[in-house]
Amino acid sequence: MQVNETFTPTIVAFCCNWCSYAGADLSGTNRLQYPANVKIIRIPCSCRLNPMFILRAFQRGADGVILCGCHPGDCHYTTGNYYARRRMTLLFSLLDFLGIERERTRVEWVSAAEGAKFAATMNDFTETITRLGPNRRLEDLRCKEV
Amino acid sequence: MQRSVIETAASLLETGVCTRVLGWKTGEFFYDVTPAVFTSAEEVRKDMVFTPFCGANLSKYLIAESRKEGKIAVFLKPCDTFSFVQLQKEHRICRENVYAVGVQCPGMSDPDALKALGLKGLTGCVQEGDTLRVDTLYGEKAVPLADALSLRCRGCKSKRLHDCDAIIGTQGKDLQTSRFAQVEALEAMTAEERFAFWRKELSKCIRCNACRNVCPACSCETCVFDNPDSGVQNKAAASSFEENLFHIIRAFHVAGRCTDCGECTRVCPQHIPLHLLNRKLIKDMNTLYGVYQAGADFETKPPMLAFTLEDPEASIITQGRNGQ
Amino acid sequence: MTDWSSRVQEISGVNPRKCMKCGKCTAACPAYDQMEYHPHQFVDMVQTGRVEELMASKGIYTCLSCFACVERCPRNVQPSSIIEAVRLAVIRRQGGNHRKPDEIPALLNEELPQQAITSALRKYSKGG
Amino acid sequence: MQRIGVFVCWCGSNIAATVDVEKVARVLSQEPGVVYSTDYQYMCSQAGQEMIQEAIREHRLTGVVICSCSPRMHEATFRKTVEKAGLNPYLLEIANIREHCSWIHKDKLTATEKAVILGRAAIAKVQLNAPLTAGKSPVTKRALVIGGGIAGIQTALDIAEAGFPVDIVEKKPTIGGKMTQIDKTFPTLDCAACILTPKMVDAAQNENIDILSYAQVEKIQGFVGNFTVTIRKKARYVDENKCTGCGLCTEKCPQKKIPNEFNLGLDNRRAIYIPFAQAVPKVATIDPNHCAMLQKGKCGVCAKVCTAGAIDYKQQDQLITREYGAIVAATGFEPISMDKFDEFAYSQSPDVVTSLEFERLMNAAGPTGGTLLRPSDGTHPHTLVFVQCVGSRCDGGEKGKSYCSKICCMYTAKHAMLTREKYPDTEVYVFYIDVRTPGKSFDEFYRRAVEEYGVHYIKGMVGKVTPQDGKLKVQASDLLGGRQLHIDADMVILAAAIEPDKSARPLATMLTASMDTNDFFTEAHPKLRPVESPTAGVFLSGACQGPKDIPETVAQASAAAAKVIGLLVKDSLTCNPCTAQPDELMCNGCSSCEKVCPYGAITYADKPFRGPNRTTRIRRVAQVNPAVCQGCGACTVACPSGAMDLLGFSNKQIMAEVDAICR
Repeated sequence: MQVNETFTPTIVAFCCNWCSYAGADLSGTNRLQYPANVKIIRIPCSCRLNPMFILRAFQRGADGVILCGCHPGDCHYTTGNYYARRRMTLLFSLLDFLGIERERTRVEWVSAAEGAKFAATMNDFTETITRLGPNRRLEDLRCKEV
Repeated sequence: MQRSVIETAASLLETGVCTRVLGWKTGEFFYDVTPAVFTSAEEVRKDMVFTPFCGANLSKYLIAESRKEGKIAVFLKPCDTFSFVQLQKEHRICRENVYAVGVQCPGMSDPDALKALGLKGLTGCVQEGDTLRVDTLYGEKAVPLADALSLRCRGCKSKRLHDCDAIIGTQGKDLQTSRFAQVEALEAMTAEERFAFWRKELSKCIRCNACRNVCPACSCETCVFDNPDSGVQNKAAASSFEENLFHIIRAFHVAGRCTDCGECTRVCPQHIPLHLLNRKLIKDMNTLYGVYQAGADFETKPPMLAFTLEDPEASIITQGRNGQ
Repeated sequence: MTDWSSRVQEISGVNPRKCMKCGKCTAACPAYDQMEYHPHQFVDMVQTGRVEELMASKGIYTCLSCFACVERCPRNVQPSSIIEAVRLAVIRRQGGNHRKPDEIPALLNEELPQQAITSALRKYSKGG
Repeated sequence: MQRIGVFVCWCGSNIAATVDVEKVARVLSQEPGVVYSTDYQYMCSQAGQEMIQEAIREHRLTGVVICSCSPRMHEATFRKTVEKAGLNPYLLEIANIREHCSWIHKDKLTATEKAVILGRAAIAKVQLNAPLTAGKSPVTKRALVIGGGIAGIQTALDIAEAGFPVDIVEKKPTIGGKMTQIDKTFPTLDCAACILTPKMVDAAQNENIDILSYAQVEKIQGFVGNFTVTIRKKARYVDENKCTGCGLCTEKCPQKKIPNEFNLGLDNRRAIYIPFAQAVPKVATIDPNHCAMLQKGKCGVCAKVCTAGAIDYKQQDQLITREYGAIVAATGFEPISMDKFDEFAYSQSPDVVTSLEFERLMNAAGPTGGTLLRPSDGTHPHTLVFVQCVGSRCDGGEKGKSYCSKICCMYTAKHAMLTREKYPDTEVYVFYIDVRTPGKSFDEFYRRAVEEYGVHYIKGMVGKVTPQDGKLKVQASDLLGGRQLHIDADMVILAAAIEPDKSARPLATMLTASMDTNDFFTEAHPKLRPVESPTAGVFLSGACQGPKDIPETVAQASAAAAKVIGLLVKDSLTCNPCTAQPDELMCNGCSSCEKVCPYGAITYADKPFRGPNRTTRIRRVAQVNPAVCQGCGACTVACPSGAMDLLGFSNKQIMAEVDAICR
């Protein structure tokens, strides 16, 4: 994997409206910095995240996708994040099975009070993705071998 | 077996138990068996077969057939009955319109396996116990059944017939098999090796949709890939990415509903081992959320529609292995 | 010119700004009477940059490294780590260790906390 | 063709200092469908809102994108704005370029670039927005208050006074809470019982209030306006309707050595007991763990002496299910355990007590009848040392709490003052880190303790307490005096930090209400909605939301009641229109969505559809009840055919955002 010095990854963060989006707001309110590569998409609940959205992001050029939701037990809709947890576990496992770098996808539980955790998570995730370099494998998976 | 299947079918029609029979008939070649609906005993006696090549899982056709007028009789092998139950669980089959006949199965053969054994010019074939008597242009050859079995039958999970109105042969039991062996072998590889494996396999895909069309779990009224409103419609892949998307999403959509019948791999004209994707998910669900077999009963909640408070976090898939 | 205040913070890994000046460290200190400056003052002096005074004080060698202040501190400031860092700073300024590395193993007791060992070595061999 | 207007807010310098707002407006004006794009200092101001409305009319806008602060802040404001200009409020999208951009980035170029991308995503989404209309759901005109302390009582009284029925669920045998255990109240020094017990009686006599004491909430279902709650009323083995509260049984019961919770174990009670004289309801309760009859089947003394025939050893727990429109959490607080503070010798000497124990030792109805005596030997103490901030303001969390418990400074001043007043022969020391007395007449109160009552306030902390020869050797620091103090004390009183009651966490889970890391309930907005939980229909009263003294608790309790009344007077509520919607033509009828719906909003119907060749097919299809659906979207992903979609967050909308961000 070539590491490009000037590589700035595109990262999509799906945040549930009630905890993690508010957590992201809090990290803004507290002026906690994280890289501008991270763009947040607001979804009502982590269980709204269709695996299709993640693949779509990769398809359109994202290098990393992270899902943030309420901590288990704290879901605004009671059970949403439990379903999200199972779905993401299996999706990530399947991607891993296909040989796609598993660090490109992540789930993190961030509460509305955890602005600092949100910023730290995004810093760490961006660092990981930058180290991994551009996402090519999903695209390359279909290419004929030379 | 062949005779009793055909006689049962004919008598079901003659006695008026059903008005149609869903079974198999041969196509161009004797080993090219295809599903068929018969409406009279004459038709049944003329065309219906039950040979070592009746791999086709007939349960999916019941979604449409069971909604038609009159009762339909269907012949199901043990693995097909799992799909039959699973589809009922999803309210897809009108059970009252179906007369299900379970047929015990010694394992279905694969013409490619015979060819691989060096047999050429196949003209016919009869199974006798553990042996397959194959007629060829060059004379009759005896082959051990085990060597002729199709890939999926070598890892048969169960000989149990579920939810049948009648049974031909004897009721069987669940089997202990090593059907996850190949999944485990892949898991043991490095990410690069897995990537190379799948790149080799998936690059063969011609996107004929055979896997989707034969799959009993892929029985949506309209597939998301055919639906212009879904935002992901792609009847023909516009980019190399979309092939991956298709197989990943397909595996994900059938997760927890796939009975591991193996039809996807059987029908793939490019011989891509697609069932491995499904088996990987089945194996993960079994280890992470407790053993679950889709279609084994009517009550258990599928793992994708359930949860426990103690489920492992998604990071579990990266645990226990060194970061690479 | 070395900024000893930030050096001490760096060596000790302690942020003296966490201190809320409750004085519990000083209240818990068994060597209070022998000290010119007291635990809460160490922290304050490092924070306000009066480290030279502290380095010149004999009091830093009176600290027993008993960790009572560390144990009791509600803010996890670790005054004794600061003291140890000041002692270390003194040694670094003098530009040399006072014992040769091969002399050390024989003096070690496995039960002792690491800091107690190193601080003892520095305290009792400060003459070189 | 869409006609989209883009409005970029400066938010004064909050956005404009780090984002080139003019450039953002200029670049976004080139996006497909955008016909108008501008920037302005404060979009949320009257002038800004009027500007948006004018642009909607003038440019016949079909969609509006506002690049400003978080939608959690002003989405509702701007929805009203566009609605007034005749645009459907759901044809609005907000790009969060403040919290998610200008406030976290320092480089103007980077921040501007990101703001443009966020704006593009919002434009891409608004292209696909559809006008939505909110439905209505009815409101059950009854409130539930969980917790019967002063907070719960006040909330219940206010709601009841407004004419709505309200139930109080209290886990203890009597309502009253912590305030019943307090002797005097600061800064007026009036007796707590004198002001609390009349309120308890009011609550008991109010015909709109139903007190369910010795009861706990087991299950909560439903949503704002329509909660269904199951309450377990524990068996107290005494018929509440028959018991007259005469107390004869509590005198005759042979089981005498049971630590009395009300006096914090400083004295004993019987197995059948009434917590205190003014308990409401004033009925006896049998402690099943200590009653000989219930444990071994032998005794029955209470039944024999009870002239009312109220004792019922066969009583069972009772499950009550009721419907409510609103729920108020008023679960209160507990002092933290002193187990981890060995340095103060709490577990080694009975003369080291917590402040709440000290309240009981000073109280006329307490174990010593109001005379201050040492618990160890019953002698009169001469030297008392008060330690503040025990377990409060701790870093690291494991040993104590990171927050200030707020009430300790004042009650410690009160204790010191009362001690000196009653016993002028005592020496009273208070060790403090800071004395915090913001509040009406609070600092004056503290100064009086120092100036008029001669309490020794020492800036410093106690480091060690050692029991020795009947005394407590206190080693402490005097930071201003520059010395270490050694005091031979008779008693040490610890101002223990307070923490939320243990029942709050499971309750929050049942309510799906969020909590902070300390298990205090989170308010919907820290400044503007301090008595509401983010979960609609759930309100917060008292110390369950954060440390509070009595006047603050009562103020918040009444505020919560006002909010509840505001909800209950409505006949129906406007529902969230962002609900799940099935495409019946694609629905398989497989029940996957039904299985994951947490609200039971999905049912199935057999409906006729047109089949091939003019035939009719009956198909089983999903139906969503929009009044019940809360719009989480779990069903949309469970649906294999993609027939289920979420209005306002549709598959296509989210993917359009993804595309815009990744392009």
